[in-house]
Amino acid sequence: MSALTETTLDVATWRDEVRGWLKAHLPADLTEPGALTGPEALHRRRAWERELYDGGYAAIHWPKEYGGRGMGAAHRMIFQEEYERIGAPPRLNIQGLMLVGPTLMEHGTDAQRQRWLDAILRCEQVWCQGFSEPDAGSDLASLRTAARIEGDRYIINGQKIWTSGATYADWMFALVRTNPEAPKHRGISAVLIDMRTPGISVRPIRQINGRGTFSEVFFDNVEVPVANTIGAVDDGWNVAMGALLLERGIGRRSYVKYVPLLRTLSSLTTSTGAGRDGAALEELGTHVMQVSKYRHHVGRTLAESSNGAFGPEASLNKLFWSEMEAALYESGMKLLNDLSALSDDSAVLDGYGRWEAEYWHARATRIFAGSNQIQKNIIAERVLGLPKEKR
Amino acid sequence: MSALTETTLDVATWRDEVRGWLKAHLPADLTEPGALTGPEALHRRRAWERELYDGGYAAIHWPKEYGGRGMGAAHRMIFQEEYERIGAPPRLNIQGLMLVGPTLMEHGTDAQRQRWLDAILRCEQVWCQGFSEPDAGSDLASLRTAARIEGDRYIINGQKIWTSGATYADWMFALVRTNPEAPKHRGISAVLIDMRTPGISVRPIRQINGRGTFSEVFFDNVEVPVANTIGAVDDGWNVAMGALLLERGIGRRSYVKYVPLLRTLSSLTTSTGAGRDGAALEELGTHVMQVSKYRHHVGRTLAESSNGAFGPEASLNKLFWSEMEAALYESGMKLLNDLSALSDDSAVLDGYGRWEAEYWHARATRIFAGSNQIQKNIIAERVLGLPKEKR
Amino acid sequence: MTGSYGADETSVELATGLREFFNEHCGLDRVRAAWSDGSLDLALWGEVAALGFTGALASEEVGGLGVQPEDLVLAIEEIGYSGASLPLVDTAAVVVPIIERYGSAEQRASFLPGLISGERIAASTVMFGGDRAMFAAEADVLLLERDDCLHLLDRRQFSTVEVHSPDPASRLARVSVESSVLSDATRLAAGATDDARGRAVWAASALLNGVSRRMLEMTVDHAKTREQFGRAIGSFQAVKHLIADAWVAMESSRPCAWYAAHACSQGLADAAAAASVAKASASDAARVVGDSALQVHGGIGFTWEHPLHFWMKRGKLLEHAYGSRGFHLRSLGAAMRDDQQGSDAVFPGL
Amino acid sequence: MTGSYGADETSVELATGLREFFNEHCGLDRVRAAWSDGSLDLALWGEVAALGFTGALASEEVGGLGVQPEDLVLAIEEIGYSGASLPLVDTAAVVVPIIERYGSAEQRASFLPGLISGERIAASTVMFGGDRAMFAAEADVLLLERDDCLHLLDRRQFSTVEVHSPDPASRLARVSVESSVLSDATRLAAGATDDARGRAVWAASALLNGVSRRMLEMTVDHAKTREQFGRAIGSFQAVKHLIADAWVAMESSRPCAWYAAHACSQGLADAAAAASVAKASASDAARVVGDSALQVHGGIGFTWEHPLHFWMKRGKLLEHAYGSRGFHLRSLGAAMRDDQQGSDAVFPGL
Repeated sequence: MSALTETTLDVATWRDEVRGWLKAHLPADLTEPGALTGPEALHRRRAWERELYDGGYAAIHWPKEYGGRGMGAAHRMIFQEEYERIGAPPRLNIQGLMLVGPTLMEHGTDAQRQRWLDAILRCEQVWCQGFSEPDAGSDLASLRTAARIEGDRYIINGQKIWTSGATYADWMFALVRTNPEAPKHRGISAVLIDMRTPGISVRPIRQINGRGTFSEVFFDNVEVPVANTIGAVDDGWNVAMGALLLERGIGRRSYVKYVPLLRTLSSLTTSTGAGRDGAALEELGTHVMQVSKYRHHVGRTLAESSNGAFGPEASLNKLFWSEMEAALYESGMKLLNDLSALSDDSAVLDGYGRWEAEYWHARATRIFAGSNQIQKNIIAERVLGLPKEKR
Repeated sequence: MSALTETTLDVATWRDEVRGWLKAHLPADLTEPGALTGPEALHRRRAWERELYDGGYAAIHWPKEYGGRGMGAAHRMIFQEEYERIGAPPRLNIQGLMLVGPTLMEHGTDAQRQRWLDAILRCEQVWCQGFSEPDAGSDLASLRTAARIEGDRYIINGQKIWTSGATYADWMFALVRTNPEAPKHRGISAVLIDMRTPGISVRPIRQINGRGTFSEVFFDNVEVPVANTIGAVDDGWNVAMGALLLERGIGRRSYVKYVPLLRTLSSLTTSTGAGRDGAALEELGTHVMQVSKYRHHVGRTLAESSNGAFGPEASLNKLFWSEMEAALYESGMKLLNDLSALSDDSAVLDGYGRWEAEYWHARATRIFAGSNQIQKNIIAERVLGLPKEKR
Repeated sequence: MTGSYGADETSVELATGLREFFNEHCGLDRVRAAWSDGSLDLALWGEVAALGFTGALASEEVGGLGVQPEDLVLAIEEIGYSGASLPLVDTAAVVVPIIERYGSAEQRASFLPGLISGERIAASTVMFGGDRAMFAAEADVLLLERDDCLHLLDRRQFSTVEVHSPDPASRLARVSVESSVLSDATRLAAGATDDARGRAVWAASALLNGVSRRMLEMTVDHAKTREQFGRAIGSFQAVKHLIADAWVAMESSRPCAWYAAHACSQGLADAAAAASVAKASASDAARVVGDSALQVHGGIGFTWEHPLHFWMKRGKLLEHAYGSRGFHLRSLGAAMRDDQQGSDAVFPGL
Repeated sequence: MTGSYGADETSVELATGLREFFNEHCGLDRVRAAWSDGSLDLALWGEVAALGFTGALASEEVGGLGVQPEDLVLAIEEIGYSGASLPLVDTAAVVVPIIERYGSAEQRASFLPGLISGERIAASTVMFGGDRAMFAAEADVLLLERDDCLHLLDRRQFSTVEVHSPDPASRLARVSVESSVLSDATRLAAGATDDARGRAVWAASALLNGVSRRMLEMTVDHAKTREQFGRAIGSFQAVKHLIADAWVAMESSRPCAWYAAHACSQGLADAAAAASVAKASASDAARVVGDSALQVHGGIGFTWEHPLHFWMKRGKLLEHAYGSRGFHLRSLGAAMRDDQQGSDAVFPGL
């Protein structure tokens, strides 16, 4: 009880501190929608990450010994809420900070930690994640990118897909098949690959919304030191599973991100003249309810977790926000159509196209990071203990 | 094309004929809600069935040689629509007319047909269906009621459940296990059992809505002539499958049945003061849409079927009306609660209880006659050709 | 942060205590008995009151436990979970604290001791819908909402007519009061109405979440044990996903009630919105959980013999009472519509 | 009974002909081309017009095929199914028959021949939403709804500004007309507006159902061939049920459009309600089918390279245009509310 009280007091101060620092340091033009596209975007975003590093905010959840502040889930969430509140740009090195760093801390050697952790923290190396393959989507363990050992090197051949940030990442955290004879979960290794190694080619995928945030990455006899393996050779599945839980878990997005969307829906509702209509208010209210539920679910999860480690319940998190987000954008699409029938205002029409791009993206969230069908299986089997399906 | 035109002309006349006959012959007090409960109900319903028989309307879909009128699906549907329009009571001998009769025509011997068909038509024998067992619900083929052959008799032991009408039925069309060694679908026989045979006991099940329309039926060394088998011994599964398709198919309920419910919802909506509210109108409109969709789905199915035989598409029918009905009653429950908060009118409160009993019944329809999960499997595998699940 | 979300010591302790009590004293037999004879189980009522529950939110000076709403909310879930057919929630969560805060000295003196000790039973029309209240016929004290004011009446001052209840063991009555009865002497102080409405709503939400939790638990148990096609039905993906959806609806609803209790207790700017979120979520969850429960139970769930329907019907009653889903969603929509950048009515502090 | 529900000979013949034509002449390459350069495929337009489609509903005297709406509705589905990006439906199902029925002799003489032959292209604002129309910039003729009247304009009488379309290959424009242009000479006869609205709605419903049918077919094919966990994903029950739900939504929507065309053609009392049923159903189906299509296709369905999005985006455009789901449901709700026992506006003959 006293620990909780302490935390409660502490977090209020922490929120003020973060809010103040962000206000003082975030360049105003970085908060504008679409500010960070185009070639100089990368440069600006790296500079912003460096600013966060200098302020001590690069990775507050990392232990102090690795340059973090050793903060727990509650503090991380507050940071995230304030970061979203002010409209700061998405973290450039999310894979390095959230996935690779913690994985190195848990499974890496001292030499590996020294080689990579600090560079991640300073955003000197931007990372991408190479798990998915064309024939290994929901069934990740069926991945086939082959890493053959020759002396102290892997010779890697194969293909990754849906790699976010591959066009600018310096390094990839990849899962590769090192033992094709072993059962499929047991022949996989976690390997860190320098994206500048000869034989790697990156091809952006044009998405349904016209954007190209994801890529295919091809490996043609790519040589990687075996020393870049995290954990034991052939033990990469265990290394990766911890990483995947991190991906689904609490702390990477807060309800605050959705409040501006609710405000947009609200103003569209009013603009279409439906501000007093029962059906329109119920629809708007449904989204308010969902965002609030997400808020309280996250708050509850944090209150029940002392150390920021989450179990299979994390699946609720991913399932919930992805469905909420898709529904929210769906309503907006309808309202924007209605408004575009009524209005000549070009601001509306500009907003329409941007909303639409986000709408299509939001529908993809039901698939990535483990499809929602997979999440429901996890909930049913690992949270509720229902028997496994026959395979 | 000319056949269709002929039909179109013919059906208009048929509708007039049916409408006129029902109007002239249906006792007014039989159309009142709740008119047919209590002990004398059975007597009144038998008399009404006899009236239908005398008018030539007992089984219009039966071939003329068996006393029917050889009418196709379109004529049956019109009869059904008119029957529901005037609010006539549910057919007492539905199992005999829809299930046992057609099954006897397809699989029975001449002697069997002579023995039972005419009695069914005249409603001298009321039938019930004995398929389900406590451990054989969705998995019907796992039924265990055992029929051991001794000489020319079966000795039957076991239990049936969810038997509608068992308390008054004269005969049961049952599936029993005649070969416990055979694979589960191959050791089942279809047997006709006189409900007055010693060793049969019937226990009504009190349902969630307080009613007792279904029963458990227990068999304790019940002797039944082997001559009462329909089709070959051990071939009952094939005999039953045709019967089950009939159960799900077109012709047993029309959209007309739901129109009075829509009128009730409409009047409740107005009475609660929500007659101009967008959300309330959309909800009412949704039910109007669903009932209309059901109407057109049935109409389309009939237009595409010349002979009244339907394939696995019949699963849509059952899935659709059961979900529609449940949603419709759900809306009414909400409106009745709202109205009961506003009103002192005892008529409202009487209606509340009756609606509620129907509401709970409507939710059961998602389970009986093959749960909606089973129907979706059928649609996916047999209509759309998706691969079977691993078992 | 936003309170402890039910995870602090007092909260867990109260809930655990009540759960153990119900496990021991309110098994299925006792739940069933309330359904069969329809009369109030006064013995059970007395036992729960003796645990201090009815006076939990009253201060220690007047003989209560002096705990906060957010400490009680998990315990209220346990009542819903238990299936006990008692008017505990109105008495403990609404009437007692409202009298202590807004009653005159006279009202406090005359009503509180009997309600806290459990000697007297309270009913409340607040947010229930119309002039109806649960167990009004059995109540000694009535909290009546009339013209946006609250009045506190004793048994001689109101009469009741039983009305239909979707839950036979939660009896409902319509109350009538001669207009001459209502006066300054019966009226509670200003502010009482909004406060009571918020309390009624979060408490009903927590109760309903407890009902859903029990239905879901029964459903999971059934899915693990019932076999069809040679395997437990819970191994079918369709069944798994039905249940997973129900679990998500319920687990995402529970902390909304916990937060609403906290916001009420702390007088936060978003207390009204939080209560609406709690009730709309709880109503949603009850419907989704109830649907999947009936579907997964199959035929057996439609029998009177199986206990599922006790919770199904209580869920149906609570789903529509205390403001339907639609009512609360509209309130939230309107609050969002009226929200100015920086207004705290929906998302404070942003 | 209520017409042939698309099953009669003429209807099937027209649809089969169009389907075969599109199979041969409008493969994925041609669909894709319309998306890439965004310009109207006039060659394809000419070929379809040459089949008689644009004049299908016009009488034989004026050079049409003289078929009935219910004979055309299956063929319109085929256009949606094909993915052809052409303003066929407004021209054939709305503008041509409306001119023939409600135009003056002069209007008929001056507009019909070019539209029927396919030399001229028509756009229509009727029920689309605001003063927007599909392919208005490319159109030679505009059917404009203004103050509950319809006006027929030629290209010199209106101007256009392109506006955002959720479907890049179905270009939208807002039309502007100088008020001096509208006169008795441009106005169509009384009755035209309601008739045109009904036609626009059932035709859009059929088009949208065709779009859904294609998406579902792609989804079923994908589920049969894509393997995960060593088996086709279509063997998973969760995938099966997603697809089964989508199929039910679509198959129960299609005959609603067929009936609406019949009701329109026969002038039945429930024609307006039937059109609303058709469009609300088709919008529902498109949403359900689209959701399941994206989910079952997984990542590949989110690529520009995969053709799914052509139909997804067309579906999204049509879902909201010609009256949204909500608009038509309200109309149905209001019609039911106003329905007197025996009124024929919703369920005639009961």
